[in-house]
Amino acid sequence: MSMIDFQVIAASGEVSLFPLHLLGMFFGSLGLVFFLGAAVGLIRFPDFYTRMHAAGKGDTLSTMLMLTGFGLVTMEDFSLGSWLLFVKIMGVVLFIFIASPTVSHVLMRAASEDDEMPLTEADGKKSSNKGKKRN
Amino acid sequence: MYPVAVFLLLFLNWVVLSGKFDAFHLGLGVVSCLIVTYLSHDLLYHDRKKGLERRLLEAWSFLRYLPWIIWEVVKANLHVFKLAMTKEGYEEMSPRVVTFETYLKTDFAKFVLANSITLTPGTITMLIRGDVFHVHTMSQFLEDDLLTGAIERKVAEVFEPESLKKT
Amino acid sequence: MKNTSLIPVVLVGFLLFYASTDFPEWGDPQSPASSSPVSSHFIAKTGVDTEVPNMVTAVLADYRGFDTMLETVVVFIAGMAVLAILRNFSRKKPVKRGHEVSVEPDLIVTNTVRLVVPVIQIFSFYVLAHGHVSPGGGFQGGVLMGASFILIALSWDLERALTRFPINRCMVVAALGILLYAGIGVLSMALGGEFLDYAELEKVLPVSREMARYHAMLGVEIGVGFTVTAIMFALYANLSSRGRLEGGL
Amino acid sequence: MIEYFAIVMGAALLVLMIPVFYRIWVGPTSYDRILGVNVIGTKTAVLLVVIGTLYDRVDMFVDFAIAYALLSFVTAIVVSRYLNRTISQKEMETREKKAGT
Amino acid sequence: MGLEIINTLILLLLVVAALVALRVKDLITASVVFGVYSFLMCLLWAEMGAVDVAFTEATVGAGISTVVLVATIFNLKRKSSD
Amino acid sequence: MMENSIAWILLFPLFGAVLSSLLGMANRKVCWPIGVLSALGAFGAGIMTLIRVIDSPDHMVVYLFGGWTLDSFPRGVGIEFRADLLAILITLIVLGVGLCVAIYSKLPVEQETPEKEGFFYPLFLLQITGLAGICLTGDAFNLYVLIEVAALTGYGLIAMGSKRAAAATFNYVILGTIGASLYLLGVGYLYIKTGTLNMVGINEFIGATEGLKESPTMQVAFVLICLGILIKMAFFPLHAWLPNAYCHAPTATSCLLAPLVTKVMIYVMIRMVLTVFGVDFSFESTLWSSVLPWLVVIAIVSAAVMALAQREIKRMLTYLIVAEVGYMVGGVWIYNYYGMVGSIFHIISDACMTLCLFLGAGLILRKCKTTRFDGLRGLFSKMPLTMTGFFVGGFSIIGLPPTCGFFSKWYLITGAMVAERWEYMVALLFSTMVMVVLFFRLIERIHLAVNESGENLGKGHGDLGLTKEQTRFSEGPLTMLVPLLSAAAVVLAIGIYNQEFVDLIEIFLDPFDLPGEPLSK
Repeated sequence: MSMIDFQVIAASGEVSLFPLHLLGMFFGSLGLVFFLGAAVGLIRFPDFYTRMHAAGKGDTLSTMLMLTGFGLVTMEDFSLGSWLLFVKIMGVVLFIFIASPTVSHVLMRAASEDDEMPLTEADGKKSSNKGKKRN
Repeated sequence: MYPVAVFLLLFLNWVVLSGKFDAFHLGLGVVSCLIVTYLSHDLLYHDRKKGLERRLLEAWSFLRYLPWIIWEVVKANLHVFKLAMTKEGYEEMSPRVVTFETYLKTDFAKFVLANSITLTPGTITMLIRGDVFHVHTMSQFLEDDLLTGAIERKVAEVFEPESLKKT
Repeated sequence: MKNTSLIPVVLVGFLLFYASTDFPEWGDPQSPASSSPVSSHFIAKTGVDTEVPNMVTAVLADYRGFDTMLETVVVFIAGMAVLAILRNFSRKKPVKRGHEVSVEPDLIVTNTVRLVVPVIQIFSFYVLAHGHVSPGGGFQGGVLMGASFILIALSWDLERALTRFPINRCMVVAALGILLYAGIGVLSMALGGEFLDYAELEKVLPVSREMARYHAMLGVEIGVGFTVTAIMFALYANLSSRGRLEGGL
Repeated sequence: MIEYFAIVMGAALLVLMIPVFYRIWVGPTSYDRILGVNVIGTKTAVLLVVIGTLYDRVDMFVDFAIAYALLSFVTAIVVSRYLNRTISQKEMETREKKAGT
Repeated sequence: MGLEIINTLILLLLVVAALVALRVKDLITASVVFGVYSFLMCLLWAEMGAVDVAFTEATVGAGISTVVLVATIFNLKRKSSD
Repeated sequence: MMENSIAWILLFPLFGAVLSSLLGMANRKVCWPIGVLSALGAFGAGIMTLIRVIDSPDHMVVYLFGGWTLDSFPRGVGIEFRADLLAILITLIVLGVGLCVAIYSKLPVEQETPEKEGFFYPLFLLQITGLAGICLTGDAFNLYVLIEVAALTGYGLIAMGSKRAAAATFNYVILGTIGASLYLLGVGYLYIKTGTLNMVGINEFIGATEGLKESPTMQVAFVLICLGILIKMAFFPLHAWLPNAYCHAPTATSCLLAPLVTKVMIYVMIRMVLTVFGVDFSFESTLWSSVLPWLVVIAIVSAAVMALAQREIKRMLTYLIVAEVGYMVGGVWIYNYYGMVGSIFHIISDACMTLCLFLGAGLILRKCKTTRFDGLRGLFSKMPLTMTGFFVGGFSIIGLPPTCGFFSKWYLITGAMVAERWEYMVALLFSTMVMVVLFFRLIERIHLAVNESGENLGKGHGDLGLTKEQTRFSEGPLTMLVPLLSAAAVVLAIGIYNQEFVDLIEIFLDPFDLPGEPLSK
């Protein structure tokens, strides 16, 4: 994907939507970066609760960004069909936007009611040490 | 009145999903929307006391609320990214549980508040018991941020403006 | 002893590998499966025979409609069998077991479910109705619909879901689904064709032979959807509460 | 070019799933595993759109993504409900023990 | 070409998912990890162009199978409480 | 009606099942009449089809679902049912047994699974649908679907019994699923290599294509399909699910499943060997055909020995079924004309005599509350008709003329002699001896005054050492007795008219090129 490719594409008549595609790709890559953050957090963080922060948030935004990016990338023209497709993809984004916090909350709640999962700061520190050793 | 609103919303949904505008498919859509409205109209708009104008107003102010929450989501991710990638961020971490009481009354407003808290940086709603929220936070300064009640005010502006006037 | 089960597994795996040495290339147009008259017919003539753009739906619901009817019957049997095994008709009030403490419905979950369930339901209808043009059809739509009721049961409790869709109505709907499917078949038989020969329905529908097949396929898919919806929910309701239809997960 | 982008995205997503799989593999608690599963669930929706882009039939594949987005939280809800129930069973037992002694 | 890369990656992850599902002791976790297997299976179907199968796998794997498994496991717990 | 009679064979029980599940919710009493009526309707349609098959010039009736006729579409576009003589004979056996058991089931169902008629009869009728469909279908994948229908209903019907039945069903579910999956894999491989699912289409393709016989994929497909079917038919080392499942099942269930399921699976094997893969492929180009006859010998001998060890009628009968499966598989795989005739004839006769035995055992269970040997003393004077029916089945299994078991065994032994498979013949004779021992031991218990340890308790002249109450005449109810006696009558009738059946089977076998021509030619 060098500059030459870009020029070829720009010359081949897809010019009208080229900026939109570029924006979509930017969004997609950004989503990938945030997913990287979430994945690293998922490995590095000491206990379940902190991992939940990483996964819950990183997952939501990266998914939203990537889907938005692909929504833009797949816009072929501004016909009704394209718009409907874009709206459908945004619908996916919306549902993930609703569902993801719910999942975070639900898992947090289940874990917090489990006696074996330490909650408070002092316990958390202890468990973080344990977690490090285990990993 | 509410069933009609639900029907219209569902039909909008159908049109977006279907993308076909011939009579046959639209007719199928009407039938399906009628069935779904019959099956589960009581799920949407749980609180039926509010009038139509009020609902429209809510929808409008909710739209204005969305950009803010999306910006918060971005900030939350940057925060997670910092914690995950840098050493300082990792050491800054001090998870704890914070409890506070909300003045929001309706279930839906509480739901929006809880999910907003979950989406904002470093906090996840853990438990709601009545009016009391138990929130898990990642570090000290986020906790302060939460207790000032900025999110709560934002949500109250959308769903319960009268509760703001009282305080 | 635990590892003895590996022996047949490895043996069958070896057989499968041995078989795959002779496979045609992936996507090879010259392979028997691609070049046989049957698949050529499906590819070339589906649109002509049935006016349905999605070949898979045409194959499922029309060319091999008898298979699909029996698959629907299989789903029906699954529900029937689970009910037959678990359903407990004893009048005696069941003893509440230790761990079946009722859990307060979670505010966040219930509100999410309120928002999502109507969308799932309309989406399931969309999937069912557009099986002809895009992937999907009765089974997928039915599963989604069943899942929406299961979601209600999960976020509040089973009783609340059962007031929306009582178990008796479940079984009626399931039976009606099969009756609809087989009924369309018998109707086409009564009009002079073979069983499931939808083209004969042109005599009662104001459309051409091809469109008769198209519409009959929709009817058949609706039948499948009915059965699958009802059975999925009945399965969950019975499995989660050991056939007592109260308490449970 | 869109194709290249989609391939790179898909491959990168799948590669980035490996850390998540690591988390599922080592645990240590079942909550961690469920967390990882949920992440993979949402990413599957994205990957379906990616594959749709590769086949140039996003209109078809987006339906699957919608299905996943709508149903993604079912697993988490059912598991947490199960855990809640069994936790309250534990609580009941300890309470009974206390009452007994 | 591109599809082959994705295909290979999915297959590798599929094997890992199957192994994890076998390795996990806890039944609940095993059934949840089995959900991952189903997600990846759906991707594989979609990638090979079997879209209807992929859709079925998506709806069943995400919506029903885990729920039914967990509901069954919930009732298997009987012995420990009685 | 006439030209659609094949479809009606399946549609009568299907609609009966749906109706009885619908109406059964309102009133449980209507389930039994619906069940009997739809079984009767299916039987009528079966008879009609048999008449059509015999009348048609090539002894074959083909029914194409969905109207995808052969002249305007290629073969295999739709699903077809092919009723040749073998298929329709086995179908009629299935339907006849179904009708018998449907009538018989009224009282046992009320007693053993109370308030569940609304679930029992739908599953029962769908079981008949599945088994009859397996016999008639001409499509390899449709066969799989029908196997699933039959298997799932079977699981449900068996598990409705006691708690131990549910545990036994679990084994059955696991093994049955493995068997069905192996079959499906085999069909998938067949499709890869031949591009069609139609049985005749596959056979034509194999005949027309060079080098397909040596293809590893085809060989593996054949082995997988055979393995799957062998698991489903409870061939000896894979039989573990059968004894527990059948003897803990409710009476009506075991009466329906025990005579039919294994036999229908052997029919499927014959169908695969003769119609799908063809004689050349099955017997000459695989290693399989040289291994299996020896497995058969082991199967027959060990199943017979295990039957000898049982102290309970139902359990003993289940092991006898396993031994009989060995007979029939052996008859197929000795690769001989007589063996094949014997095998097919034995399917028919074994279904009838197993039905007899299980119906009798059900009646005994109802009257004596036990089927253990020591509880049966003096039963003959109490219920002579039942015992007569039971022993007609027993003599047929031993192979005494004029029961049908004698003639089928005769053909099997002739086949073994002609093919010079002495080991198979010895196994057959050994197992016959074992069955003589088994049944005469039973006769001893039931007719004579011998207790469990073999000690004579009577004082001679028909006195059994029992009180008047214990020997008072007390037959079973009519709805149970009539099916049993008619089954016994059928066993005798098939024995007496055996030549007619063999003629039909010979007409069916005529086009296949098996070694050892019939004597009549």
